[in-house]
Amino acid sequence: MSLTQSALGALVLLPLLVAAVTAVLPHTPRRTLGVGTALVLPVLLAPVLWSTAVDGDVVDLALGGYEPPLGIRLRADGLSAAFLTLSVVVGTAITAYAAVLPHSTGRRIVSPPTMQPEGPAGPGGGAQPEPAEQAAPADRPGVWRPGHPSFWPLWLACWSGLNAVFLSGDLFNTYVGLELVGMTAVALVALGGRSSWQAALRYLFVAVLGSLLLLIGIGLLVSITGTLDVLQAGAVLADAPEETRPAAVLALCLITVGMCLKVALVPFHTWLIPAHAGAPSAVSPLLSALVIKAPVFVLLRVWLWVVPAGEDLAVLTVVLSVMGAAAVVGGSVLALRQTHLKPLIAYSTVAQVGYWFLFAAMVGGSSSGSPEGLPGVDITEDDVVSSALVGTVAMALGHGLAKAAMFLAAGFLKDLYGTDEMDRLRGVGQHHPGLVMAMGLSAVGLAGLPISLSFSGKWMLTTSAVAAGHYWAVVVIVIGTILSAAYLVRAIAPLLVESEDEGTAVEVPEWQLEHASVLTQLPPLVLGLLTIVAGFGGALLGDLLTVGAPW
Amino acid sequence: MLAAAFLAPTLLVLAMTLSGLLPVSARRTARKVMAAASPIVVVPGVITSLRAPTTADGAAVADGPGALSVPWMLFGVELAVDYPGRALLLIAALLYASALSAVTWLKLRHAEPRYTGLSALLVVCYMGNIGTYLAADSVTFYLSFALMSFAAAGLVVHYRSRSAHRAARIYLVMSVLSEVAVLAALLLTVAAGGRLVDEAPAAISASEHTGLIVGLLLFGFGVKAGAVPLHVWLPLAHPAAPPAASAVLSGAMVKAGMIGWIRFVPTDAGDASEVAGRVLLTVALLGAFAAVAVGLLQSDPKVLLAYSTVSQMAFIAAVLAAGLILPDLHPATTAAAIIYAVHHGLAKGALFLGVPVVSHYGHGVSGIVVAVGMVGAGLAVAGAPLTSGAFGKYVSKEAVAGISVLGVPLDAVLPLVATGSTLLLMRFAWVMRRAERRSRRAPDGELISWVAVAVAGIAVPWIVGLAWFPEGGPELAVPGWSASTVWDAIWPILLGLVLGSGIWVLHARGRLPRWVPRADGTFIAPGDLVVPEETILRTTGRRGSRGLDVLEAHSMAVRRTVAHSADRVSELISAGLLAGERRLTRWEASGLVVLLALGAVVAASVVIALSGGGGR
Amino acid sequence: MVIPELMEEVLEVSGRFVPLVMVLLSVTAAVLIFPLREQSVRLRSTINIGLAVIKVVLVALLVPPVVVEGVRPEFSTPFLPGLDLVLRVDPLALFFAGLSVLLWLLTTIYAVGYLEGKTHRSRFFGFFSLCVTATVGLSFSGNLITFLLFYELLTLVTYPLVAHWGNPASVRAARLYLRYALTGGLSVLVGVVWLTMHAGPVDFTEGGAEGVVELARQEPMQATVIFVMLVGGLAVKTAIFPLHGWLPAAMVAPAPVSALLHAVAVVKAGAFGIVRVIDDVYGVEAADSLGVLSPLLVMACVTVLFGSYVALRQQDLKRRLAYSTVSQVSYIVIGITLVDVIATAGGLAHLVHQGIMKITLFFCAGLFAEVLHVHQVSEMRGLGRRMPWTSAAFTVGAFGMIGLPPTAGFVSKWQLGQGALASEHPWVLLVLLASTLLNAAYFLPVVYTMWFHAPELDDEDGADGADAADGAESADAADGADSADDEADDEAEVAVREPKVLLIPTAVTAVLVVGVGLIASLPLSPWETARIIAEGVFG
Amino acid sequence: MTEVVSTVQWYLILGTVVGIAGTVRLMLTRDLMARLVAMNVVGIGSLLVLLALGAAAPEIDPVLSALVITGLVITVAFTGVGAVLIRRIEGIEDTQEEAQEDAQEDPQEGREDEDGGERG
Repeated sequence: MSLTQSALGALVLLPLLVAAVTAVLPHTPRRTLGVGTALVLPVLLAPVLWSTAVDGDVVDLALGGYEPPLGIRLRADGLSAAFLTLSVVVGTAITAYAAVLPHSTGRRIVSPPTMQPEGPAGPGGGAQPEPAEQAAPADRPGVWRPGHPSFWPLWLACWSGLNAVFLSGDLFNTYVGLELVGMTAVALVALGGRSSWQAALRYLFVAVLGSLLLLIGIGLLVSITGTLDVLQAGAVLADAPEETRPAAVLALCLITVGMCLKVALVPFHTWLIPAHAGAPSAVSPLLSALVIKAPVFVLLRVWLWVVPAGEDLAVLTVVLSVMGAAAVVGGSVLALRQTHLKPLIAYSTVAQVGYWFLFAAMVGGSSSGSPEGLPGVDITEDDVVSSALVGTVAMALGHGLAKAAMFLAAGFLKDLYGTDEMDRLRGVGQHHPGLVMAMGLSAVGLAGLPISLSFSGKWMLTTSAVAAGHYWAVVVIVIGTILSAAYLVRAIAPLLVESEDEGTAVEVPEWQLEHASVLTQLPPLVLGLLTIVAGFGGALLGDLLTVGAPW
Repeated sequence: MLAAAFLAPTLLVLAMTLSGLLPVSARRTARKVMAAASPIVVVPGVITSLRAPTTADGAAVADGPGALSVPWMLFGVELAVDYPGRALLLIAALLYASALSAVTWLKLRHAEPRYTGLSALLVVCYMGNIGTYLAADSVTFYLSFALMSFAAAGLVVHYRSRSAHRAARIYLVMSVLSEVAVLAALLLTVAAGGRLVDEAPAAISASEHTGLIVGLLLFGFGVKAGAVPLHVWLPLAHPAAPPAASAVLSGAMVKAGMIGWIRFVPTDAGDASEVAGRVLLTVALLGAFAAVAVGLLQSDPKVLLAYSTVSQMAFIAAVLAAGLILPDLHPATTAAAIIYAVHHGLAKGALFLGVPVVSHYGHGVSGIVVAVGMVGAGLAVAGAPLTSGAFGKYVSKEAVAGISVLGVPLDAVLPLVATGSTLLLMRFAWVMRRAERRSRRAPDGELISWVAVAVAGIAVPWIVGLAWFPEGGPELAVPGWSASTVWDAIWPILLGLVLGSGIWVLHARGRLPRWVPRADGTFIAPGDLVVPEETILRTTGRRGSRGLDVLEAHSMAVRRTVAHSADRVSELISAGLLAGERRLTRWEASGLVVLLALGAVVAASVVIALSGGGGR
Repeated sequence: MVIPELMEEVLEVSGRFVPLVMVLLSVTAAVLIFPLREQSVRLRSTINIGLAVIKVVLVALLVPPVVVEGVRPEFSTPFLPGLDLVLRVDPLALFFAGLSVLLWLLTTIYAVGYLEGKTHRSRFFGFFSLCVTATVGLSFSGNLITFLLFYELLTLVTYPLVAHWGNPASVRAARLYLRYALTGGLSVLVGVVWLTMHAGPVDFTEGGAEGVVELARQEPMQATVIFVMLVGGLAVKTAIFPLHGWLPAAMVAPAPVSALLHAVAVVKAGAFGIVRVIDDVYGVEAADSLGVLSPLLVMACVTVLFGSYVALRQQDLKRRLAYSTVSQVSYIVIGITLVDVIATAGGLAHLVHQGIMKITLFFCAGLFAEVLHVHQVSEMRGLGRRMPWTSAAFTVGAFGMIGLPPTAGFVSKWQLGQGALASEHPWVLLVLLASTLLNAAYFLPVVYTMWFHAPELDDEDGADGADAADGAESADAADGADSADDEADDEAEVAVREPKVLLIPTAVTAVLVVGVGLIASLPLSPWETARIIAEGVFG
Repeated sequence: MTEVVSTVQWYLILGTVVGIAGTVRLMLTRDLMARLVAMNVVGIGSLLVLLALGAAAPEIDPVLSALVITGLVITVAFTGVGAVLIRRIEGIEDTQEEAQEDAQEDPQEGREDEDGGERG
């Protein structure tokens, strides 16, 4: 087992292990361990990224030495490496944020009669005085406090699950990883206190249904191919006899519907808004940036690696891409109508999800209007799909970075001012230039304006749409871009404008402003900058995705 | 030296400007000193004029001190001192020097308000003015023309009075129109290959748009030269300016229009030239007499002089027009126009400068000198024998022989202009005689400059006409001493005197018919045509702008409606979406959607399974 | 001659990094400035001005090798699969970059003074630097995609500048600006994608990129549609009628921002883009054969007249200037679309000339507003006496706008006229003349009021107290202050202190307005350079 | 494809029907507890399908059995989380006292266990 391989294993196992350990530790060490993990993971990522991106090798590891079909198999090809990088980068940033600002991790009830069972220095307690305590009469036994220690084990387990999904070489692993992610995500949402429980439960039901659909789909595939390994299954299906095709298509359909549920594609998106908007400040970014990327990853894997393309998928691709288009437009319009910051950002996620499903149209093949054969054009089917893949992945990654920054910033404001109603937050941006800057940068990324990773993604997607003759996709992208710019401006501009009516302005105690130190603004700012800087990595990403590509 | 002629004034103006950086007291001293020194800037110009050689046919000598080429400036600045340029340069230098000294060499309490600024403006005008005379390429000509025109607005508005503002406004409007016409004409000319002034007429006549260009030139320069009916600014602007400035306005600046005609309007363009000549001749003759009629009804001496200028410039225009109608006459008419311009410039300058001189020195011993000078200048303008005016008129009359208007030979009509001038000047003398005399003061720049111009008016035209006249040029007729020549010069004046005396006698006895308008400037206000024009313009302007307001209001309303309905539509769409979303948010609704999707998947796979024939 | 030789060697060794360095310099400024504290004025100004000076020097050093010897330093790096980011220095690039860096230096100095004691200066100057980054990047862009990137970047970084004051009006204006600019940008984006599909990465090539010319020949319909998308999008920034709505609204921005929006950054970026598209992407011949230039020409002419007409009806000084910009920038488009060497050169020269003139006017407007709170034209009575230097600069700028010799405006207007006459559309001359008249109609009264009317002062009694300065004088750069006279005491009372930091850049640009016109025929003057570029375009 | 097939098909159909019935109930009821139960029904239905699929092959597929077991575990874990959440939500709707009691017993520990179980 080479160094790279062990790193691969450690990327999945280390967070899991730490999660288990933190579960039994008191609160302060949980934070320390979490930060430690976050520091180690990038180091582990480096060799993996090196061998995929630089050497162009697919890193393979059979855990415990068992070979397929039964063994647990980790494999890092280009796609994995790309998503893994996102997971590690965003994960690290959010960990840092949660560590610096413990009260962003949720809300918990403590009982005043037994005065602070965990001590005032607990991760939730922080160092700030708690005026709520005075306000709460003694006869009310339960008091809500910001900060929730369970964040750490849950998040680390979630992280492990994410890495497992991104690295898994077989479908079983994928399923387990996805479940781990779903389970912890539901629990993380529930950390947000009373108001978030309903949302968490709703999320739970949808997640379970999606998982079961995935499970049946995987079962079907296994029964056809006899293997769980992604590559093997793909190879078998490619040569499979004609009569197994309907089963494979059914499996694909089931998995797709299941994943669409989990990824909240319109019209299955209604669970996402309360869940993402109601989750604690440190959790929303995780959900939006990482958790919904896992099902996307699974979809890409299954569509491109496992089930070979065919004419019989045409209807499905059309339906998916139409839903994608509807998501882009509808989500954006709904985002425009929001009055609160976090729901607006959640709707923006709904809209962004739509872009990733435009990809389906490109997989579905070219329309008659494709410009093949025109002067200077030499495009093959593979080119269309590969550039669409690059585009989609770039958009997904770009969204991950930008949305994490956006949600961090929004959550920060909500924690600090006690509301995320945009009218009441007028002018507060003046106190937090770094934060507004981060929001601005990530807005560029979300709207897909140059220079940002999403822009590169949109470019590639548009290119392949034009190449495939799907001009309508271009229209959708353009409309989506305009609308997203519109709602993002609506979200950010008020922060910079002094309130016209003094009465509505929110007041913030001095100590809280001091508490909002530069350090807390750093993670969103870094993520925002990365959104922009990553825009120059389009070509790199393109190269990376050819590693282990199915063509 | 030619370069110095332009550099000296530039440097002076720059220095005056930059003195603004000094502290207040130092600035005042510096500006006073510089203003006092300002007449000196014309010295290089005078030297150039005196020393620049011309070729046998009056052109500038290339590579000589009379030619200058600055290739890096604008599109290549070319200057050349040819015969017309040389002559006009000299009178311009003299007039400006006099005007400057009249403004600055005074005791402080006698000086104009803001006289340093006035002197700076005069210097700028001087640069532009001599630029129009000496420019050898079209762009430089336009540059100088514009520079002079716009700087002169400052002279006109100098007193800041209500009438000065009105005069300046009208002057600016007319100037801008003239600038644009000249710009258009010159653009077309240069496009046709006439970048150099020498080549311009040929280029114009070879161009496709000859008629258009000539029309634009006539209009553009006509404004400046005070050609009827474009003269309206002149009777307002010249009186409004300080007397010294009026002297250069009337003496030198209006000649810029004339030199424009001379330089650019082609004579060999066939019909175009002839038509242009006829038009010019018609308006010139009309102007020459109409200006007298209107002028006689004025009571302000400077307005009188201004109308006299209009009349005199019309005379020159008529001479030039003759050259256009009969190209053979052209060299002679041009020469005649130059000589006449030189004479008129100095004589009129002396008269304008004389207006304050009369009021300041017009009594006692100095009063005699003043009276002699003024009468001399007046006689010169009228063209009495022995004066430069007689020379100019004679030369012109000779040059236009062969042209007839409505069957009357032109050389028979032109002398009548002198009659008109005589009448105008008699009226001027009458007005001046009754003008208020202020307390006498010691001789200063005002008096000196007036004397200088008056003396120059006697000598210079002869130098220009005789000593400098190019040998290879047209034959120049010098008035001899034959009785007929003298009589030719005298009868128009006598006629004028008789008429004028008659009117005066009638007036003095109160026998003037009632229908005859009284000469108090009320029957026809100074600027004549401009009064109704202003009214019309103001009315149409008001109506037009009201109409435009309405139009704008309507277009705004349309825009608002469109925007409003667009808002409504988008509002409807998004509200619809929002309502749908709200419905979908209910668990059952979203569940139904999921069920439908799943049902579709199952149904589809059943269909596929059946049609594919395969079973599980 | 040591320096050019040295420069040549440097170019040989590190040639490809020169454009990159130019772009990075401004980014560095932004990165350094953003985190600075509000109070560290001196450090911030030093960074700003220091880097701006370095850039001016660099551009100046680049001129001889690039324009005269034909060196083309180039830097490229992969951006997307099959697409490179290319930065290349060619004469046109240098032309525009020269304008940007020079005016930026001046605007920065002006802004330092203007914003003294106001809030959020680090943010302001940070975005300011990013803005120049975008402009410099824009000018050095070697292909369409690079251009597009910087073009959009420019949109984004100007937004915070327009919204700088943070009051509702400015935020509304900024949003309007963003709406216009982004929509336009998207149109360009789609056009670029489409074109890239057909013709591969489109390198800017004199005479048109190969693939595009080929496309225009074989698929004129598509090529036309793409052209319309590209130019339509660029026309938004260029404020061509009817896409000009954002420009007057954006006047609420701080004066230095207005100045640079109108003179260099936004409006000019659009115009520069149109030049690139017509001359270096399609090539004049191909574009002409598509028949797209004449409609564009007509649009530009309509804009010229419309802008002037609306300007005439404005009473607010800045709004009047804004509409004047609408009108003047279309001169550039007219020049380009006339399909004639002289006209193209005239249009290109106007790119620089208009920039210098308009920035002067906006500097002055800013000074008036800042010092005396004068915003309306009617309030400008007697300003010549109260703020002689500013008024003089304003006068020079206004005369430039009207196109009086020997200002820069005359040079370009004259050549445009010549070009129009040489082209197939001589009627454009009429438009130019009409515009001259209109320009005179809305600038001369302002100038006149400034100089020849008495200032409205509460304690002023005399009606003839006005200052005798030659408002009508166009010959001398910073003239007009020759006013001292017997009433100098009076003047000392009336005159107000004009802040030096604001005045110096204004004076410099005013001097440039005349200087650039006077030296039009000197080698490497804007006009001569424009001529060289135009000759390159027409082969 | 002999008589075994029919049995397997029966199971398949049974699983599908159970699953669909569960889904319909899950998706259309507002009662949280009912929903939780329906969720389990769906789980059982899908596991039935998987088992049937496993049985369809000539020899029993161990992989599918493993899938079934995992699925079972996961469903149980989710049910636990769901139950806790439902209890809390209903607790809010009930009296104040109950809600406080719920909160005081530090429910996190329970949830951690479920997570741990899932991992196992």
